[in-house]
Amino acid sequence: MYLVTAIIKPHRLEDVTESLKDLGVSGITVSEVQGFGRQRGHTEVYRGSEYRVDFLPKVMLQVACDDTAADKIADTIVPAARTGKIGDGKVWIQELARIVRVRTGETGADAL
Amino acid sequence: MYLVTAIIKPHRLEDVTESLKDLGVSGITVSEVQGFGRQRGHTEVYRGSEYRVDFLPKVMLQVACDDTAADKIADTIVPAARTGKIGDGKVWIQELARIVRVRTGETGADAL
Amino acid sequence: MYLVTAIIKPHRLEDVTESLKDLGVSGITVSEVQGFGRQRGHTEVYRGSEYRVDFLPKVMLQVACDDTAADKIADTIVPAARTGKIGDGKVWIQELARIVRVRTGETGADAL
Amino acid sequence: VGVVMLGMWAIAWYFTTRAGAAMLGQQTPAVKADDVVNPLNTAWVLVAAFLVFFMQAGFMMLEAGFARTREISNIMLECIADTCLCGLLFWAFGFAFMFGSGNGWIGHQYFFLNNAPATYGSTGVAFLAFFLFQFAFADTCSTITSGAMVGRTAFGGDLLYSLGVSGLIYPIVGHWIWGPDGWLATQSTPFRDFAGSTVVHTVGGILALAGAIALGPRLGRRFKRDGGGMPPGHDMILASLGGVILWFGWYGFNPGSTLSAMDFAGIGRVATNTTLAACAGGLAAMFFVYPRSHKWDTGISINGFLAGLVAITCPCYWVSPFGSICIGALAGVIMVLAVDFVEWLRVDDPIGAVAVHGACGIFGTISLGLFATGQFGVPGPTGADNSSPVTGLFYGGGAHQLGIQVVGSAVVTITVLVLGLALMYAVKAAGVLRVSEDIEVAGIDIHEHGAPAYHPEYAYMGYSAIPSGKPAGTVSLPAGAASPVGVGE
Amino acid sequence: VGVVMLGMWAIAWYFTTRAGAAMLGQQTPAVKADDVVNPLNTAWVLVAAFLVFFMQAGFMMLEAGFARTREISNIMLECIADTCLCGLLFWAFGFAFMFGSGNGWIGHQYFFLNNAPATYGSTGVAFLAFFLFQFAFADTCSTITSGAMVGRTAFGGDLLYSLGVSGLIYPIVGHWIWGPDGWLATQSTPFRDFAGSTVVHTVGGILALAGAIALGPRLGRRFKRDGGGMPPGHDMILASLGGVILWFGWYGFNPGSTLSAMDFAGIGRVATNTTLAACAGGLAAMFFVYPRSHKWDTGISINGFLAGLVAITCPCYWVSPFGSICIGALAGVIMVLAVDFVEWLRVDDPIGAVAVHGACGIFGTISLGLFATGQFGVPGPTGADNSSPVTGLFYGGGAHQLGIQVVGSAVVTITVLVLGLALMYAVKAAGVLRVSEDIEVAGIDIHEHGAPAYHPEYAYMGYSAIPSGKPAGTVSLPAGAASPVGVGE
Amino acid sequence: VGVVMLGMWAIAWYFTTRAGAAMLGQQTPAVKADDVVNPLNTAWVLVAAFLVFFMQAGFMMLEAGFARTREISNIMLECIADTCLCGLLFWAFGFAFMFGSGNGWIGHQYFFLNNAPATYGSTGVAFLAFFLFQFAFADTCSTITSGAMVGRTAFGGDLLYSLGVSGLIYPIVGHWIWGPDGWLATQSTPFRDFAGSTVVHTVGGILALAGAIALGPRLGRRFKRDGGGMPPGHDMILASLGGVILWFGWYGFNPGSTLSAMDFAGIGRVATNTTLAACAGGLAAMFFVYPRSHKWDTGISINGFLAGLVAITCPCYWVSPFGSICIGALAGVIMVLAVDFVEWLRVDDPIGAVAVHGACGIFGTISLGLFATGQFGVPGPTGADNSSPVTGLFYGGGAHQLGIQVVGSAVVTITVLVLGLALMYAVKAAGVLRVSEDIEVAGIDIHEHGAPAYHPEYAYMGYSAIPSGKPAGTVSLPAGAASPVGVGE
Ligand SMILES: Nc1ncnc2c1ncn2[C@@H]1O[C@H](COP(=O)(O)OP(=O)(O)O)[C@@H](O)[C@H]1O
Ligand SMILES: Nc1ncnc2c1ncn2[C@@H]1O[C@H](COP(=O)(O)OP(=O)(O)O)[C@@H](O)[C@H]1O
Ligand SMILES: Nc1ncnc2c1ncn2[C@@H]1O[C@H](COP(=O)(O)OP(=O)(O)O)[C@@H](O)[C@H]1O
Repeated sequence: MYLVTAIIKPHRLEDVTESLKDLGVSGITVSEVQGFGRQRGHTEVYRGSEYRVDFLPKVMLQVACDDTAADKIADTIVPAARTGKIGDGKVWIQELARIVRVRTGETGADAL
Repeated sequence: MYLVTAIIKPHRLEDVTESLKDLGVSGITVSEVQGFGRQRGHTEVYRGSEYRVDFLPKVMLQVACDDTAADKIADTIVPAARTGKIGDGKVWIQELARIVRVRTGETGADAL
Repeated sequence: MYLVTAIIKPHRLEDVTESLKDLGVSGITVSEVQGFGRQRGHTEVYRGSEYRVDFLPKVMLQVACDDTAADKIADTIVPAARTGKIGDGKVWIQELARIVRVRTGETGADAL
Repeated sequence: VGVVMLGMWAIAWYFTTRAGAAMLGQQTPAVKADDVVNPLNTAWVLVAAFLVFFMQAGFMMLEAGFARTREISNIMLECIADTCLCGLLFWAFGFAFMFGSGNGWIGHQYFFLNNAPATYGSTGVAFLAFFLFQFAFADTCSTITSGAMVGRTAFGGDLLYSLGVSGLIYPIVGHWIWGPDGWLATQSTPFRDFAGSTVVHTVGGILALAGAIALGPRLGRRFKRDGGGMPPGHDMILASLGGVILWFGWYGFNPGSTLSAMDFAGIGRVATNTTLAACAGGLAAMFFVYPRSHKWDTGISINGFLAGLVAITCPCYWVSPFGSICIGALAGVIMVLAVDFVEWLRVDDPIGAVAVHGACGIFGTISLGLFATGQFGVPGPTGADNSSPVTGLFYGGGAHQLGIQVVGSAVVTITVLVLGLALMYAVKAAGVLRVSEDIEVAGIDIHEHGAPAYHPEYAYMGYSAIPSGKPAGTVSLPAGAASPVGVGE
Repeated sequence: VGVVMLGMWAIAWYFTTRAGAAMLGQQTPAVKADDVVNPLNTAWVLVAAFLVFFMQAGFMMLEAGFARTREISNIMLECIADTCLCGLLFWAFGFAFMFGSGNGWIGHQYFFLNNAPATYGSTGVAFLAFFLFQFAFADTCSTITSGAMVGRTAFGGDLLYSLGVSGLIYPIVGHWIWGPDGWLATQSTPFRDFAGSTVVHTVGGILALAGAIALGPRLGRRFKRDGGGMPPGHDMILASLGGVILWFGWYGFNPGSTLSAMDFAGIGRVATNTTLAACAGGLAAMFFVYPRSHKWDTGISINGFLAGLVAITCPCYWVSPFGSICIGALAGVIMVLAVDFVEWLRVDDPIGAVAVHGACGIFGTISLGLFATGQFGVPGPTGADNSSPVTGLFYGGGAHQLGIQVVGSAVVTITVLVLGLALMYAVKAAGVLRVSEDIEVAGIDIHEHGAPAYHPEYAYMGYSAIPSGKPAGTVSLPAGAASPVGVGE
Repeated sequence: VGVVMLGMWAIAWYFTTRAGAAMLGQQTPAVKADDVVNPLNTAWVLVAAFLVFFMQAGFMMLEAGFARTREISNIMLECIADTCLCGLLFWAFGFAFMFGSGNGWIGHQYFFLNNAPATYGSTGVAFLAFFLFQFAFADTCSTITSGAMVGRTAFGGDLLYSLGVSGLIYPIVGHWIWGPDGWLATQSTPFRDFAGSTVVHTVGGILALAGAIALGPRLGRRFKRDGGGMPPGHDMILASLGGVILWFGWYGFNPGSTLSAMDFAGIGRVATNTTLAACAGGLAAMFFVYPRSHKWDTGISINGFLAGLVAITCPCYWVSPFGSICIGALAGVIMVLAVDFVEWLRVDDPIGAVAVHGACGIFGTISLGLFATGQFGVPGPTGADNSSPVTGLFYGGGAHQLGIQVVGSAVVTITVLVLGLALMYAVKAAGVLRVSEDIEVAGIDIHEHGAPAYHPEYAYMGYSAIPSGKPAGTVSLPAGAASPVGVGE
């Protein structure tokens, strides 16, 4: 089992989830994160003075899947999330030792 | 060392943490996430028009533990988080290469 | 490839990111989490009655890096995040099976 | 000739009177001073009515701030719908029951505002201005009621019991005290409630108690006795804003109740007494709870000045500034004790309506019998009439006034509690009073109103927390000093 | 004898003068009742002006609540800057165009408030008090316009079109109806708009429509026909607060428009009619949409009572409380249908300005021709003049008034739509009307104003969600019962 | 003779018609016009007092919006507790020091409001109405002071210094200018401060400066010179709401300061001048900072119109609308420069109180000496007394008024700075002025008040951010166009 994690630009989420649904992904967990990277932050203005914002809002997706699907999922996310501009984010894959569905206690592929 | 991650319904968190404390778990990290899965989202109404909400609020728990405890922790979370209704969530386990306690620099099991 | 995850006190974030930048880390993903651990929560007061708060605000950093850098990153975070008081948090390291840069599709070390 | 001259002197003298002066050298049709009295008083009453109406915004913000995120869109619409409903009910029959003449128990005049005269009674205030002022009062009462029922009342049930509250209980009980022939108003020593500590606040607070009892506590609410406590309000800024708006609105509530700006000493006195009681109440509550937790409790201080305002509402015309301070301070303490008592009763009152409006309404009503200075009588369209002043126990007036205040307050409290419980349990029996547990867990806003109150776009907020969460560190602090301890981390 | 008589005449004459009256038994220089009329009316108009000004806060909160997080700092500054701009424009020439005499189409007097008399026209109201009152109205109109243009209008473009709205369109069209010699005001049966259903609301709502058309929808906004819908407002508490503040401010808008507190029956009637129409509008909208989704819709109920307020603004002086309820209820329904229509047109109106102010402004204007009772004429500085009352169709007045109301409303609506589109497309042609797509995606607040409106410090908030998100569980519930279903999870 | 008599009878008959009718047939005891003057003026002053009181809500929202999440419950309670404290202090001796007669330096009459006459001085305003109006002013001053001390002042310290501010410094300095025998008021050319640019705003702003100096900056606050800047306020909606509420309240502050509605030209003029100065100030500040960052700065625009309001507060009665616009515009620019200066001084003033109230209070006071038109004297209970008008330099009045304005403002500024520093350092010496670093890191709300201001239940919010964060994509945009750039991502 694998866990695919993607950090993407917030406004790409809808396209990414659509394409994952099309791929037949059964579930996704999303969270709001802030990212710092090559895409530097920006300057904001408040009451006449400026301040730097290092972190930019990103969205993190986590998708658990079985061994075969991981690469397919990553390869689906990447184009869907891409804008071609710096700051598009990352996708990484980790191995899972075990997965369980809370409702039923099913494990492994059945848990997905 | 292992990391147990659980996605559960928000209102089950209190029971889950209670039972983990009973199990003697020394620490938990929790975050607010949104989930999409078999439990479809719902329709909301705003000024007379409806809109779909795909993502439902969930809570993610992360518990780092030593090799022996991982399964016990998962098996404790699952029943505590269960409502039997669709959307109860998942629990998965990952291996950790290393863990350190910031305060002391202790590593491995001592870091927990 | 490895993923270094750190749970730290919110007000240490700036120092930690500074020192990671100095180390040449190219990117960091941060999220707001709540922690429960040896550092017990505290009691709050509302309209004359008290209530317990088990969870305390923490910040979670995630840094993907290549095999050689993982320990260096962890060893940089730990002192920067340390206050010496209980509740300083944890740092753990996981192996990554694969990493991709969304913008370019580069993988492995090039994706960082 | 002498006679003639005398006559002419008479005439000359006659024309030097104001009537003569009045009619000379004026372009527009001459206006008599009397013609200005009713407009001035009507304008005063209308401005006051507007301020009382604005208290709705205060209640909405206060209740929203003291409630949890899941139940606040519900509060918004309950207050709005209750206001709208109350307007139509008061127009149809509420006003008739309360202010129409009939018998000591109920009025039956002016249904649908029919056959309304130009001005109400002897007030000289335009009838519809007086109506608006009284509508705003009625609305306040129905809003207070909903305050203790936050978070678990089905919206349909809210509409249903509001019919009973705004349409029947409030106007009928109100008639006893403010009606032209109300039985409490027509006692030899009349029961006095200047601006409604009893009529509005006791009634509202006791109905709130009845509602909270009939409903039971919110799901998951555990009480002090059971090692729990009030779940924290979700936004103290809203609560504070609401509290201050209410204080502002009270300047319509109390000074407007003279129904006369001509009694200009009266409106000044009432406004100042109202203010000083609020000040004393806020400080009293704040200092009284401090020793418990050694915290300066924002929420209780808000309810503290509200307690002072509720208490002074009845006696504000008849007491001195010093008396007002005493009354306000006592109210602040009584409110805190009442909160403890309600908690001990295992009654879930999310905003403290029972303690603030119920308990302090009763105390305020009684306090008149103690603190009335014996200098002031009743306001009138052209000025105060102090011929029969009201005197309290502490000012040598004996126990007459005190007695009737106690009796009146007790009668109203008991009657309203009985009627309220009957009403609420009737609605409960109809099965529409409370939402199901599933709905409560899901959040009443989502289920009853179709969406949560808040839809933040996190991706479009600034995360100032993180940079500015850091102490100055290297720049302005010794490195070690940067390490914090305790609660916040 | 003659001498004597002469002497006496002299005396008689002397005493009949003001001085004579003065020296008789009065300490302060004697005041004639007439001297009190203008102060009273001026004070009334000023208090009303303050309330109308405060409506800005209402619009700001309503619009912010109904908008998305990314576009609200923009709303704040647009309302503030429009207010400031409107003040200077109205001072320079807006007031001159609207209230100076000139011809039927435009006024040209009082530029820069030059040569202003002590009081305006025959109102007896201090000139600058009248100016302030009218400035507040003008400001309202320009704010309504911006309501439908939220979220994509460049700030520079906003300033530009506001020049045209506050400086030209509003005052010129207003002159036709409220100007001393406006052509619509001087018809044999004059077109009547008591407080501005047409002058302020129709004009504002139609300009909003023109703006929304010229702009096109916000990025990503899909319409009902396309399987989309209005993106949810980010904060219903703000929206509700804004709505109630607007209702409160309306008590300046309508009752103040008598320009006279001496007409005390009139101000009372107007205030009550205003209230009842709002009540009916709120309930009508709420119940009318309920069957659609079986939800009690907070947002639509707010727009419902606002619809009632807009509609009653024109007829409030001439109709009965019952008539007001009918008008309000109809407006509540019309507003909902208008929202559907605007949505069907694929016009993106984030706050519903077109439906609330445009559609209900038109309906309200026409409703006068139906519901005017034939009892009331016009207010005057010293009281009402009911010599030539206004009568509507339903009260046997035939179609005269109705006719002119329809004609006037139609003429204004069409003219303003044409002028509005011309103005907005001109600004668009200048390339400054709308921000770029990149900016919209980035969030207009960040790009135009340099920062998001919110900078929460999450690390310093309480996470009450989690503990209190749990049902009572073991304590007060059977274990099974704790499991929720459906929406909330 | 008979003829003569006949003639006279005829005359008598003539006069008895209208006049006779006029004075006959009045049910209520006839009222003299003079009897209406005091009620009208008292009602006016009370309405103004209510509006000034409501400014508290404005300050609370403004300060909360400009502050960080961790320190806002503290702001709420500080404003509430200061208000309550101020009420009791002003009742006990503040009012006596300020408005009792005594000597040029301090009053000693009316302690505890003892021996108060029916009306204050020659104003004809009910004594307690005047008291309330002045209490509201005092309260404003103490709130301004706390504005610059946000985020690090211990609550106990706040209570302590507030005793000195509301109880001593404000009333004593105020006595010099507004006291019946104040030395600045009794100069041959009296120092004039119509509504308190000096008495309230300069005093408040300078005390705020003293407090901020004594406290030092908030932990982690770095200044422009050190490559830092003001940490962003956490909620611009609250800040904007607060700003508009303040503007609204200013309509009590300035027009109410005539203490007379009989001077109806005066109240109209003051209200309009107040408005135009605010408009000019807002625009001036907005355009003045635009070139710096090419952003339309919401926060600075709010402080801009507040700067205009502060500046016009002193001269509002004596200047023309055009003069008001000039004064407001200059104030808007001065405020921005003052902000830069305070930042350069490394003084941490989270809401800009020093710049807005201090600097613009001084400027406004002086501006009277420049812009007074020489048409207007002083308001009086029965109307304006323009016998000795005030004329400024630009209107040929020479430098007399300018001189005394400069002297008065300088004396007050220096005195208050000295007293303020003494007071604040005394509290600091007592070790209760500032909280510890640990507490600041933990958040002052949690530590001083026991809980954070916000307890959102995230699980019960709608996550609209994510779906609506997306551009229309395929539906209404060329695929490529969907890609955003720059800031927002
Ligand atoms: N080494 C990393 N570890 C964790 N997250 C990273 C890392 N590098 C980048 N990120 C995340 O990816 C986002 C985009 O990365 P960035 O370098 O800015 O652009 P790009 O990926 O296009 O080169 C960052 O905002 C951050 O959230
Ligand atoms: N494949 C997955 N990867 C990551 N998270 C998942 C996955 N499937 C489900 N989830 C998470 O678990 C939650 C519940 O899953 P769902 O399929 O709705 O119900 P159930 O687990 O009872 O079948 C989802 O809301 C989502 O947060
Ligand atoms: N076993 C664990 N698994 C996951 N997170 C943990 C674990 N133990 C601690 N944490 C996180 O680290 C934070 C600090 O841990 P705590 O035990 O309170 O202090 P310390 O690490 O100094 O002993 C906790 O708030 C929690 O967020």
